Amino acid sequence: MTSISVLKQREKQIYQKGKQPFEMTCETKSLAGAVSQRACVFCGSRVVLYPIADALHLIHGPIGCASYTWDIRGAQSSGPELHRMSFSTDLSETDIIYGGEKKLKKALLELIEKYSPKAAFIYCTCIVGIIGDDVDAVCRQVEKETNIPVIAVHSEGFKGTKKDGYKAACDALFSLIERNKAPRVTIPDSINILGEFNIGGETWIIKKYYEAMGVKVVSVITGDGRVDEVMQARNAALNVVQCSGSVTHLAKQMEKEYGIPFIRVSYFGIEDTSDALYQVAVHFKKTPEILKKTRELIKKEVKAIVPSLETMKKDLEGKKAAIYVGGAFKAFSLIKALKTLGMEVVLAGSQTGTKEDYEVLRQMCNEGTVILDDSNPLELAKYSVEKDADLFIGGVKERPIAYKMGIGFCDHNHERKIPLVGFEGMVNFAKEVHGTVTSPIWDLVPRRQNPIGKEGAI
Amino acid sequence: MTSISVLKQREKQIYQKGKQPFEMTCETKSLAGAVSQRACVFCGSRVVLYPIADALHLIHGPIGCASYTWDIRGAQSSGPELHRMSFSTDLSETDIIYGGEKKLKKALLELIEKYSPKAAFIYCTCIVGIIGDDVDAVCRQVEKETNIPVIAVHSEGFKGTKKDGYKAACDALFSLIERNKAPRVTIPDSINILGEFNIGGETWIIKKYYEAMGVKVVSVITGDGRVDEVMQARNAALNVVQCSGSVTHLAKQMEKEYGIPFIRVSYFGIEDTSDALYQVAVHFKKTPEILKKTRELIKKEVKAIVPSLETMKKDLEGKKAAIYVGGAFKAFSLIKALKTLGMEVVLAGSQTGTKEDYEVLRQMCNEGTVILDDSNPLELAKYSVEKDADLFIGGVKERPIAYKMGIGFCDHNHERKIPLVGFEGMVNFAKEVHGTVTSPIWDLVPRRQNPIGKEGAI
Amino acid sequence: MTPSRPYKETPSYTATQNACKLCTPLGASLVFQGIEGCVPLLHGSQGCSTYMRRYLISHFKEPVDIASSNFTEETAVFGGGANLKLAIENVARQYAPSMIGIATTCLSETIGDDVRLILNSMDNSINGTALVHVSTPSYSGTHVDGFHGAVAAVVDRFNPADKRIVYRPKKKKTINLFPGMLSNEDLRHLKDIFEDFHTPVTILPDYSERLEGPSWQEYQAIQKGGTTLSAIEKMNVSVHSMEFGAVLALAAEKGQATAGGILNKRFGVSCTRLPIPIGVKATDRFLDILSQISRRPVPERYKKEKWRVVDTYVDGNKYVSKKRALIYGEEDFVVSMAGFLAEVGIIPVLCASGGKSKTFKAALEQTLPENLIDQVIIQNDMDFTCMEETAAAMPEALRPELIIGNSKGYAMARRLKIPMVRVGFPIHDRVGGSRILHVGYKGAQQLFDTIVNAILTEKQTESRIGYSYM
Amino acid sequence: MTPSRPYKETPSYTATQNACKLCTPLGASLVFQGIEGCVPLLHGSQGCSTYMRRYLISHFKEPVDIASSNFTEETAVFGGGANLKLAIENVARQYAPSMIGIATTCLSETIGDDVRLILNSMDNSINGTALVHVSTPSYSGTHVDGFHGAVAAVVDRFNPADKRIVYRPKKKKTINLFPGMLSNEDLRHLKDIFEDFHTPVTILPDYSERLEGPSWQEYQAIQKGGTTLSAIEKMNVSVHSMEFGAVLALAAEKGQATAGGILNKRFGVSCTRLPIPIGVKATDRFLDILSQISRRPVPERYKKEKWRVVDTYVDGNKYVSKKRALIYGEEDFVVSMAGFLAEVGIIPVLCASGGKSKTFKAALEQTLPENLIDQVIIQNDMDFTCMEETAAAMPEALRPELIIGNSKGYAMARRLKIPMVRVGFPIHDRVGGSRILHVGYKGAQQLFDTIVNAILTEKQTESRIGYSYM
Repeated sequence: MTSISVLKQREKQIYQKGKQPFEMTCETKSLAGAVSQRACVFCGSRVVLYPIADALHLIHGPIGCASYTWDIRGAQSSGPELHRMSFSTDLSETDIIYGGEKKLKKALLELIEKYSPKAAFIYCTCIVGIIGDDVDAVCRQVEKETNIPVIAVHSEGFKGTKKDGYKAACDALFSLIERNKAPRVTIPDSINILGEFNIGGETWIIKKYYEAMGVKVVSVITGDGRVDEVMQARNAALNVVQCSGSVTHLAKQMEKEYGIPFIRVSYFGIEDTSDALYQVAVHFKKTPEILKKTRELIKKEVKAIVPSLETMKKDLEGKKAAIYVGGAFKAFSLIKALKTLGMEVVLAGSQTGTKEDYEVLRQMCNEGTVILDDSNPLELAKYSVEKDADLFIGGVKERPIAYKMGIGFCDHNHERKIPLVGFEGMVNFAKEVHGTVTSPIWDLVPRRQNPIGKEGAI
Repeated sequence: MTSISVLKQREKQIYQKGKQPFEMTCETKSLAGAVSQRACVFCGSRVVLYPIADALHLIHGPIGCASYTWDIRGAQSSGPELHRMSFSTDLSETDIIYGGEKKLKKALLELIEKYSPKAAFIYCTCIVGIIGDDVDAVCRQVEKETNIPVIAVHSEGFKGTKKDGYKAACDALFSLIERNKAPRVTIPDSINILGEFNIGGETWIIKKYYEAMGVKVVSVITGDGRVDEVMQARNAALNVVQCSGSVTHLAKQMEKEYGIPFIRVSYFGIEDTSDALYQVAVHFKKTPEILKKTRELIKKEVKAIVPSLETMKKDLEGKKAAIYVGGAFKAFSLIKALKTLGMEVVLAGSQTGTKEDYEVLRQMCNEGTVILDDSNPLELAKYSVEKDADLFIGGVKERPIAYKMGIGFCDHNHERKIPLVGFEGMVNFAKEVHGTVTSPIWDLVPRRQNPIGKEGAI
Repeated sequence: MTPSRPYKETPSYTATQNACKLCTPLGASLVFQGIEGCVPLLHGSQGCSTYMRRYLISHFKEPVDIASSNFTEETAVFGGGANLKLAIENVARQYAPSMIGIATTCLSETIGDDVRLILNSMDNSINGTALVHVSTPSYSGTHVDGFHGAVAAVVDRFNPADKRIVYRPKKKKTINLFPGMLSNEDLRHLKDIFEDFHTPVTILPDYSERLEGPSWQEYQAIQKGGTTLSAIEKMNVSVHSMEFGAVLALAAEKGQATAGGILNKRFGVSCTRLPIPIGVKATDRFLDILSQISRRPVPERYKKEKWRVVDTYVDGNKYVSKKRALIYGEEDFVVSMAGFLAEVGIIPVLCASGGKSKTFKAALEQTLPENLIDQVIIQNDMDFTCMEETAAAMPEALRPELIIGNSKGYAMARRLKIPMVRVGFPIHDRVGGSRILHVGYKGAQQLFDTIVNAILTEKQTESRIGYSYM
Repeated sequence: MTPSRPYKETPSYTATQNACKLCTPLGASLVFQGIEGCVPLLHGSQGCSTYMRRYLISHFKEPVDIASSNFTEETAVFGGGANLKLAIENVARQYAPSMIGIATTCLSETIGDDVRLILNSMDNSINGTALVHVSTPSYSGTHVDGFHGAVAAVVDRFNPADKRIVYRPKKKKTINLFPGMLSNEDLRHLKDIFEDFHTPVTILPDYSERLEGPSWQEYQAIQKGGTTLSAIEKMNVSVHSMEFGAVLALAAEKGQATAGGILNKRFGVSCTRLPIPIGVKATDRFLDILSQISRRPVPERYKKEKWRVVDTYVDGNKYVSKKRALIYGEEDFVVSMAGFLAEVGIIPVLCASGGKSKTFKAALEQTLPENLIDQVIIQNDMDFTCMEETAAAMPEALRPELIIGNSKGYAMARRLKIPMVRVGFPIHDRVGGSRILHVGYKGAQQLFDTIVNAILTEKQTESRIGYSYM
């Protein structure tokens, strides 16, 4: 694979454990021309707010941003499905010249009239920042006229990275919560579930666990989300934050404003799920019943899934995996879960990890594992083939890279439709991995054909 | 079309109105080697008995006869669907050598045990006649053991024509009716509907009319048929026989044995349907209410369909049709119905017409119309092209002939799924005809391309 | 994830309930349709030929003429010789065929007509029309036996042992191909493959044009197309024969006379028997052999097709991996289709056929990987009712999730609520049945796409949400 | 049976709700994928390229690399020139491409980057890599405009007016084909057709190999395949150009610069504009012209295909006659598809597109028979929500019974409970979307089979009985 050269400016974002001293560059802008797997600010905001099912999500800009994000996520709703629509002001040449405020207002009023949403989020795209529409002013006017929260999300694509988009979404959420003018009442033994988006119904799995533990869930932000529920979030006793940071900013704000403490957890894999539930139980140790129930729950759930995991492990033992995900936190969980299945991680990387994240990754991985920050198709292909991976875990943009090289693939992104969290999610994950890794199809791919002479690419 | 020569022996079965003196040969065996469109005795029996939905229909012979007749007819049932199964003793080499009686008996007992039918019909196929199984004896034994009517249908394929199959079925039906040992009670103003097989729900349409007229329907033979209902047929005051003869034999037997009079009708087309209903009403003239209701019914129904027929007629006026059907009686109705639509019949033929039938046909048709008895693909193609037909009405075996020559087609056989009887059936018929005749596809077929030089067959 | 041994008991009844097979003469009639200028003639009742015409028409949507000697009661008593002769004369007069293919039915077989003798008495021809007989009593074997029997009978008739080999041109290395019962599209594709290998081929039978021709300007007594008699006569000078069908191969090993076997025995034409080339591996094998015999490299086009389909397998691997399928149909078809399914990761948990060969199981065991065999129920002489009952009785975790076979399984699939992919013969409830491609890389591509999409459709339709991405 | 004038009022909203179109740079990116060794580069935010990659990958199931100049806030303030240069350098270094296709996004267009000037300052190339720019502000036009714009830009760049025509060989009568946005299978089929006419062709763009390649032994920075730059440079010596697209043709008539138009104006290469050859009549027209220009008769193979499909139309005529369909997608696609439907007897009661040309209606009026136009609602600049509301508001007797279009209409079809046939771009919820064949007789055959079978499936599934014969 010597044919693939790594760009000089990117060398510091690639590390192979054991080789050099560890000094990873990260949290930088993507390099121009590097075909990053990253998205933009707008994408970050859209991911976080998307699951709020009774809100209107209006994208203010030309049509592209709306078209490409229409119904692309597996976030489920138990009721309204307004979030699955794709609304856009679809700005045209004249709007660019004369400004889009009027069109935005008219569109908003019409849509609110038609769909009666509980709130409206207006996503500002690149161009809105340039033509200078006062979106906040329009929002204020419409909020006044319609009596529902109308909130601008400042997600102009070029104004930072996806992470800045998370922050913009958190600001919007906090602004929504702030609109709750009722007195705050802290509900005992209660939590908000943060950073959980109900992909394939994952929120429901986690909620079920908490209910079994005797913990009240005040709101989920934003899985199966509802405007009213989000506005109640102020009354929870604890914020339990999943995912490596998309909603951490909100938790921090709520801690600062309302004094609600937060803990960071992951629900992925047996180890992390158990740990998450214990942490919450321990937090509410004044209600000892909770810890007792938590123990029973975990015992029961683990017992239920171990046999099928063990069966699959037999086929998976020693197989090698490559991981490239959005947040590094997810990578940690994946490494542990893959260990549960007897698999080894040979490549780990993320789009948005911090220096500390990569240090943790380094410690978790074996000698020789390649660690990558904000990588691109060429690098991902190069290293997963060099490391002879049997499996690649990533999102839709990584899929064709893995497949082209004849490597099994597991989608661990927002587009998947299968719940992977909690104990039952672990079984689903194992099945997905097992299904692809043990497929006989790999016998046929050029990379696996002996003698290597049999050319594939012709 | 001079390339197609007509077999000398067949010349007397072809007549072109106006050309020769009318002297039609018919009711003969099909000529060996002539690729008749006819079937066999078994086929005739199977058609008549098929719709009895709660009876077991077991075909005694090698597998073919059962395979080819599995679920091929559109006869609907409002309840049980046992008639749609294909049961066969599937005789093998050893059965041929040692006889099939034991296998038949075992099969029967098992099937009756499994499906609890109300009666069983055992169809004898060609080979049964040859190997000499005493099917009647087996039936008697099984009837005794199971206490349901078990009736042999003597339908050995080679022992005559399809008509003989009708007769064998009528014998079986009469034998079933005879098993009703209760005293006969003639129900006033009541009828049996004979020769109506509920294709696409046609029985229900006709029943609805009679009910509206105040006439009681004791049984339908055999549309949406039930064993118990058939056994009640003795109690009707009148037999109303549809179709050119398939169940006439039964009506005659019932007249002879029970003194039930019968009339022959057709429910196809406005004219014939009205006529049929009037005839029945007139028969029950002692209840004048019936005639009154009948008049109202017909008036209402005709009024409802005329506008849409008129609309379609505009497109169909002057188009030419070829008809080749099983029984000539059906051809009569079709000619009238096509006239209603403004169409002209240029070819008419049947598989089983009698001399009288053909005489009627001749009188109904215009000068130049070709009349055919027991025809074959070559003749049908030859004459429908020579007569420049726009439409061919026939069954599944005629379809490819019409289509190959680029002629529209309407299925008027048992395989169709759409009801064509009565007033609403007339609209369906018109739609079918209109749909195919006005299709733009005919612009593309070789026959319709100008200049003719553009060869199609290449 | 190896499930425990599946439920293996299959119900057994005396009667056949919704057969998964047809009678012998149908197969023979189909072969005769694949010979240029040939008219099939069934020696028996009128009904047989009418029913078979109807059955074939419903699949091919084309005229299918099959003549009948049209037995009467007297014929049955006094023998069918006179009727047969009359039928032959009439067919010859009306169609002016190159050949009349005569298949006997159960009726004529049982009354003991000696058709061979009758034909011999006519010198096996009439006014230049060759007469060929195949014995097809419907009480022994199925339509597949009639098919192979007719192919063998035709080859036998036109390549008699005493035939002098007039020429053996070195340059024209013609190959004989006996493809078995494939679709028109399969036959067309095979012809394209041989053309791209620049290798002449005689395919017997080849009904691909005759049973899928153009609309006509003038009516054609016999449709164009089919293997010519002159090509059949030259089969003995071909360099090689290929016979498709894993079950047929085992039968041939056990001594059954096949077309390829006859040519080998009489003229020393070497013969390769291989499974129907469904799937990448089976196609690899077919093209390898073809490449060896023709001494031509596999054309670029097929290499591209191969690696494209492999890439597609990869793209779809997760949709099919470990999915459980029920396959049915002709035995050879089921064996090759099972091989294809196994190749892409689908477990053919129930392989069923109405066929009666004794080698169905052996052929599947040769084809499927060892670790699968344990999870597969193999059953021939099976009807649709037993198939359905067997599938329904399987524990849920082992029950088929996909039904693959001809359209006769629809009622079963509907009741079992399992999505169905239509392949093979017959397809009576859809159009284009004869245009389904099974063989070659392209066939594998289309089968794979169709199967994956059937799974995706089911998933999307059954989902409460109905995502627009998969 | 002529229904009265259908319900013509269509709802109108300010916002677009579930758009039936994509933004301009996507079309340009697709064109660049169809040029050998070319890497597309979007001058704008990182998100644009990532979203479009994702969108294209979901259809093609292949890697689709699109670089980004990755604007920052500073870029937006101080201009994107520096970023663009850096991006070009990095792409050149990492991919060593033959060409970088630069499409501007709304962002760079709005801040007013003069990309032409920047590229001119670089001599429109870097280390032998050609740089080509197309202006694609997403607020004007749709992906189709981006597509045609990119094709024209590429032809313009490599065929400058002052270019000396070095040679004009008489024997090699190359034809230029600008097919528009077709599927991979369409492009493959078109190449086969030209090969069978023994006529060299340069198709621009041709992404059929690049976006449907084999699995790899080694990773390929840029997949193989695509129109070569050397072929594009020689377009000015071709004997003729063909441009597909009825709407494009009308635009060209009104003065829009198209690739064929440029070559005609500058070099006198004659140009035929014709609708996408979907259906028998449109294919007849295409092959007639091809036959005239190449002076070769239509090969036997296509005659056979033609008459086979006509025969199939006949076989299926009653299933489709007077059926009502809703079609949507790119305008040119809808026009040609509507023509095909009308040809087989289906009434395209609602023809919709998100496109914004002013000639959509005119193109349809040219294409559809006069007696149909009255029954057809034609609407461009339409989104899926208005489409659905329009369809739902139609009186039952006039409402669509069939939905034909890309997979984005699924939710609508599901809610309206109308069976849907997936064609065009994108197909995100099935595999093989890029293998759908639309053009040629074979495409007509497959479309017809698919449509008839969709109707039959619906009929069979919805029937209480579920017959196994149709």
